[in-house]
Amino acid sequence: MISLLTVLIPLTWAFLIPLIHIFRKTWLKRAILLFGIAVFFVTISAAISGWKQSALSFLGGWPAELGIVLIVDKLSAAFLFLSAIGGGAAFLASYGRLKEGPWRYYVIFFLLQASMNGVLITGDIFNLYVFYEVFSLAAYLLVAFTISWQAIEAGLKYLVLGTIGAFFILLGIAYIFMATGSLNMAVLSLVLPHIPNEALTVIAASLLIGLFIKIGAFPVHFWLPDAHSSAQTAVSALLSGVVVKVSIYTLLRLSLLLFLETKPAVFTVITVVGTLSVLGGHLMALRQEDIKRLLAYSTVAQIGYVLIGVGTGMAAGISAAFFHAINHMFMKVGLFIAAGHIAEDMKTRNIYDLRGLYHHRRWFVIVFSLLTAAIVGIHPLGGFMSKWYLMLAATKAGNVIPALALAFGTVISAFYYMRVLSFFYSSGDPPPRQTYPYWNLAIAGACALCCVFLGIVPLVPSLWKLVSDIGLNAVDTAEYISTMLSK
Amino acid sequence: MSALFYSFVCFFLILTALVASEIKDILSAVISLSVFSVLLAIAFVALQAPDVALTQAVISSGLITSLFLVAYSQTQKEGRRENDEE
Amino acid sequence: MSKSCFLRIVTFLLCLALGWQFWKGILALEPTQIIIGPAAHYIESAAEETGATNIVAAILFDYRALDTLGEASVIYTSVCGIAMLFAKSKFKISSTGLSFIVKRGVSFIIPFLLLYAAGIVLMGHISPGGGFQGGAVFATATILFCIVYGSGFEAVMIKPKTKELIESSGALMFVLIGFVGLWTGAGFLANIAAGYPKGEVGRFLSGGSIPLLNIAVGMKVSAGLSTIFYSMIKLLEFEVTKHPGVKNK
Amino acid sequence: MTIITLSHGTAIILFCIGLYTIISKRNLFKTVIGLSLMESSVLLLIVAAGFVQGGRPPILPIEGIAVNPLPHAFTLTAIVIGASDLALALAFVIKLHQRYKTVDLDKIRGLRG
Amino acid sequence: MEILKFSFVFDKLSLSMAMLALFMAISISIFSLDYVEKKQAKERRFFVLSPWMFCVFSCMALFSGDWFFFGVFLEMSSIMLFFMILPLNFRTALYYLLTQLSGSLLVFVGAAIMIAERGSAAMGPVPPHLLWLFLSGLGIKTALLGLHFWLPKVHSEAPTPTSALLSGFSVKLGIYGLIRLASLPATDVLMVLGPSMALYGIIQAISQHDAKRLLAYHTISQLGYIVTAIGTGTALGIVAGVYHTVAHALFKGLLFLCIGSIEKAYGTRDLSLWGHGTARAFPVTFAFFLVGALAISGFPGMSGFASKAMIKASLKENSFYTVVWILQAANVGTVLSFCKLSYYGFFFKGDVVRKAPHYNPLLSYKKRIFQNTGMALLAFMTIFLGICPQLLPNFMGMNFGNFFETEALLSAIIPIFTGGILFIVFKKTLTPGKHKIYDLDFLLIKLYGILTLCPTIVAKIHTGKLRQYTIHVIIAALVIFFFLART
Repeated sequence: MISLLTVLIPLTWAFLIPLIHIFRKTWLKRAILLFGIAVFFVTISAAISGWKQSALSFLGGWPAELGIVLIVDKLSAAFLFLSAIGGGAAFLASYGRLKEGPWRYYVIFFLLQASMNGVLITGDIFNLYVFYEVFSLAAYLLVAFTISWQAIEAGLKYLVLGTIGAFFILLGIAYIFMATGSLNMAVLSLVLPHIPNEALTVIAASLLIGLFIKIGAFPVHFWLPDAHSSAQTAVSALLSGVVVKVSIYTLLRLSLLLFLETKPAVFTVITVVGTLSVLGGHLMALRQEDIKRLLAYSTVAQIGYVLIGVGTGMAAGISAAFFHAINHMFMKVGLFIAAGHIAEDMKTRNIYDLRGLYHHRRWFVIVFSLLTAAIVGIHPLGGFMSKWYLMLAATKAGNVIPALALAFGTVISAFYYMRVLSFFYSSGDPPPRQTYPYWNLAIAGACALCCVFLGIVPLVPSLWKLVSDIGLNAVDTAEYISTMLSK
Repeated sequence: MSALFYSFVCFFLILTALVASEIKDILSAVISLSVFSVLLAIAFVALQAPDVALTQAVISSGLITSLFLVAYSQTQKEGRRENDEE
Repeated sequence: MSKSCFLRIVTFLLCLALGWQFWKGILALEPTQIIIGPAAHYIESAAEETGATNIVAAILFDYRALDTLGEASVIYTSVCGIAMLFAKSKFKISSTGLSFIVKRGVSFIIPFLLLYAAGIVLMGHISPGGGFQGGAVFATATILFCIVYGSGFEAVMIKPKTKELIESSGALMFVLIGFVGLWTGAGFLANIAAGYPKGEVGRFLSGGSIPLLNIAVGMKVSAGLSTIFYSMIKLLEFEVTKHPGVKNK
Repeated sequence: MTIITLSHGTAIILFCIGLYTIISKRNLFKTVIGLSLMESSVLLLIVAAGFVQGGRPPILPIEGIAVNPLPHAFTLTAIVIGASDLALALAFVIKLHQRYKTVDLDKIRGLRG
Repeated sequence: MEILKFSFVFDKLSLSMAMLALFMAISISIFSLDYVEKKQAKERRFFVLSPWMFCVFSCMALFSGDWFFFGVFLEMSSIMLFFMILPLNFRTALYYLLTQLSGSLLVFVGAAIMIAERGSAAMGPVPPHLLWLFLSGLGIKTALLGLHFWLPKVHSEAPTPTSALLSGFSVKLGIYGLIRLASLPATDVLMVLGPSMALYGIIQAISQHDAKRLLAYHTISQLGYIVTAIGTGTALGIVAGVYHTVAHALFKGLLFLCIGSIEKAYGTRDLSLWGHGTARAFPVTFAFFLVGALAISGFPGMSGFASKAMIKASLKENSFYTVVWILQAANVGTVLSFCKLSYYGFFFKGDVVRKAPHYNPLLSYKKRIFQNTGMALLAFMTIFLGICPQLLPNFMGMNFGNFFETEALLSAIIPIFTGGILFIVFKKTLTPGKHKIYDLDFLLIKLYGILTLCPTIVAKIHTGKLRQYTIHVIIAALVIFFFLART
């Protein structure tokens, strides 16, 4: 029951805000803050209840074959936890920046959060598509929220490519429906092995290409750098940290449930695309001068790392992929908020103009360099640990080239991140006026601390058991099917 | 008999789609798009799907075409900076 | 000219190749005559389980009601988004509408159009139709007003604030109807199991919560689509600002 | 059998035309037209998937066998989602025209590299 | 996905190396007490403390029980050195970090594959097919022939205590790894690499006119000695290698400290600007320099002589006579270049009296107690090991009797005499002129040009045109279709 609330509470908030705006305008400021915090706690409690025992809720009382079933097992509980924290951090950053600003921004923000939770917990493939569309539409609008020419252009490109991706996914779902007639994921994973091979190829290919466009993997990532760099600070943090992870969750859930036995070639495709993303993302980031664009290309590369973990198709690979996803979420949310704030404060995004920032924004640069050390993969911080377990999983699955690409990527990322830091620490020109915002620094600092904490997780047996449970639970689809179809 | 009628509908569907994509003037492209939507509604009726036909007729050929025309008029209002070659 | 037409041919061949791949998939799936999957169950037992004769409405508003909730939030997002995009442009009365004869003629048609829209919404669970189609027809009625009578007239009649009110209250109604099912413990958006009166199949007052959901969706869609239309035809005096934080190189 | 395969064939041809329009045309409106063509083709594909030869519409007093009602529900949702996508695309087109004063796609290249 | 368990390995080898690390840290921190003036208190505190941090990390690396933790602490020590080079110039520090990072990452990939195959990456011989990974990884650390491009640039541009520590101990960590690795296929490779390194180092060293760069190339040649010793593969060879490592660390550290303190006084490293009465100006430093020079050329009574004698003995034992002759030739070259360094560096009056840019005589006479004590410690240890050479072999459990018998003495003194005579003959040609010497890193700058080519190629496809992006989507879709249809 609690898992259903994670979708419904933010949805009702989104519908309530216009009414509050019309009748009780003064309550708006406090109401929005209250709503944001309520959504955070509901999602966290759903994640915890789903973690203990996979919670099931049948919509309208109909069993799995007839109606829609929402299921929260360990994998979706983990990603719910990730989206709750990322969403909460982005909400605080945007609330600090906009106060109650344009109230429509918060309507779309809560709709995005509702549909994100919907994607994470739904067990029905068409319902997944519908929530995915709500989620993408809200993302296009949040990108275009600042109504500057870059934001609108990035929004248009994101919309056209995202819609083409959505059509490919819809075609895949149409073919699945034609072949099997039913839409519940558990029923599908039982029925799918018996359909002819060409149909399975078409289904796998169209779903894969659609999801790769949505995730922003290398060959089809072109919208991601524009969208993440020209969006507002909190929105780009939300996009890079959380929105990308939910698309990766969809790819993970679909490929595990539908294609684990029937078409293992899907996982080699994911690994190849992951390696391409790592190399492409890092090479492109080398040439960037705009700091937010550099971080966006670094997101493309980190997506590549997670895809390499997913591409192994084994329990070790998936838990390593999740561990890297949550690491990357903390790093990217912190980095984008810090970089976005510095860019807005200094009225420029070019690295060369941000020279000598250390002398008058000392704490920001310290937090930024701590996060950079984490994302490059210096030992005691989380980034290194997740990269090590990704390397372990990739070599165990036998693909050595991705492991080498991982190592090569780390060196290149060390190069361009250190270049950015060299500009920060060099002797610079006199500082413009100093607006000392405590909330952005607080959020970025909190993310940096989480990175340090995540570095210790593999050393603590009980915490590490949590992470490796995710992989084990995700891979044995039989348990998922039995819980879904049991009642 | 209905198969013959349906093949006519499909042929005209493809024809109007090609016209909508190839024609130079935007206004006539939008008009052919709305004709395309109406034909699609007819095809849905032939496929025994009255609900879908009604929705398609009202939303795609009704509202979306009007939004197209609104957008087209907005871009025409200030005149164009330089002629948009095809 | 040859280079661009060469490029065109190449791209057309690429699209055809993609189409060929999808066509191979279809050839592999020979369509069976009997209906497989849950649809067979829907056709036999839709009447006694939901009380609605229109099975598509039964599926939309009872068996897979969360899809419709998702769909309603899609419209809600795009309406709210477009209103946000055009929020800063001011609304100026521009056109004076069409000639006198058209105005008189349309004023004669409008009541029938509204009646027709109400019919589609209310009879959604019996005959083909439903919240979405009815709401859209109602929105076309408002657009007809604007074209025929000039944008000034219509704006005076229904202020944007009331449209927002109708839209969000329709959406809230949808969710509240769903909560009743949750409250009675029969799962969110439950119909007959949550105690809604099934009534006599085929009659006007039948189908449990489906007519209520139809009305809610009808309100939401009509208000939403007319808001989209009205925010788009605003006069765009407002020049797009530069990105607040970016030095335009 | 012919109606289903015929409509599937038309749907795929329409999908190719839609994609071709998006790629080859420079005008932004043609891109949006291409998007709506692709959307309509997917609708046709789904509805035709549920068609049963000699079936009747799924309104309960059915004489004879009924057509599969499930794709009709999906198509309804898909139409509404496609419509809101197109509405948003058109809104972006208007806003972009305000800034770039042109709807030629190759001139809208502010963000690259 | 087992949890990270830290396992220790204590044996003679790692204990002796740890003692060496401790001793080096003591002497260098004492030296740097005086190296940095009193007024830069913060920098002085940093330079005194950082050798200890480096010593802690390298001891952890020496005692770690499996390749993963060895790589981790290797990386931590190179990051520590990165921070030590940072105050002088950032580019060299970044250059050093990137090379060492790629080295340790290759070790990580090797360890990951080893864990995938054998279940555990225990420290010790490595499966043969992984050898190329481990050798190249450790090769970057120990500047093996092909991978030595970074050593001269970094050692010459680092501040004096850092370069002493760098060539003193950080290279030895790689040697320790090679010793652990010494199984059959590896030793043949090392046997080929060793002598060629020795010769190449000497050829480059003779033609240098920059003092520190000359010493850096000598490090490469001495490493050649050690690698040859390990290459024999016998127990005697390994003990000889360890002995020469300890000796080399001591006298090379001493040489770097002397040259560094003179360079600090003169402000330049160019030999042509040195030499008018430096010996009289820095009597104590010159004395320590003499001790180091004699040790490196293997003068009997110094530690260099004892270790080289052991190496020659171990080579003769396995009848590698040609290798002995190559090492003798390299020894001649060493003597030659050190005569050049001492003559032109300390005594040469030269017809044109060229003043160093900012030579302040005041500094030479100031009493520098700590600097001298640091150098004295190293000099005392070199002489002590030279006088009673049995100390280290007995500790390592190998009693090697004939250190001072005539045959070994003769084979040590002949190269010294030949070197001296050769220097007197070729004195004119060896004057440190302005000619340019080509080395591998000149090749690197060309390579860097090619490396920056591929980001520009990748950037070409980001044209910003939406139509191009859609074409890429379709091509990617077709490729995925063909790939999935094939399997």
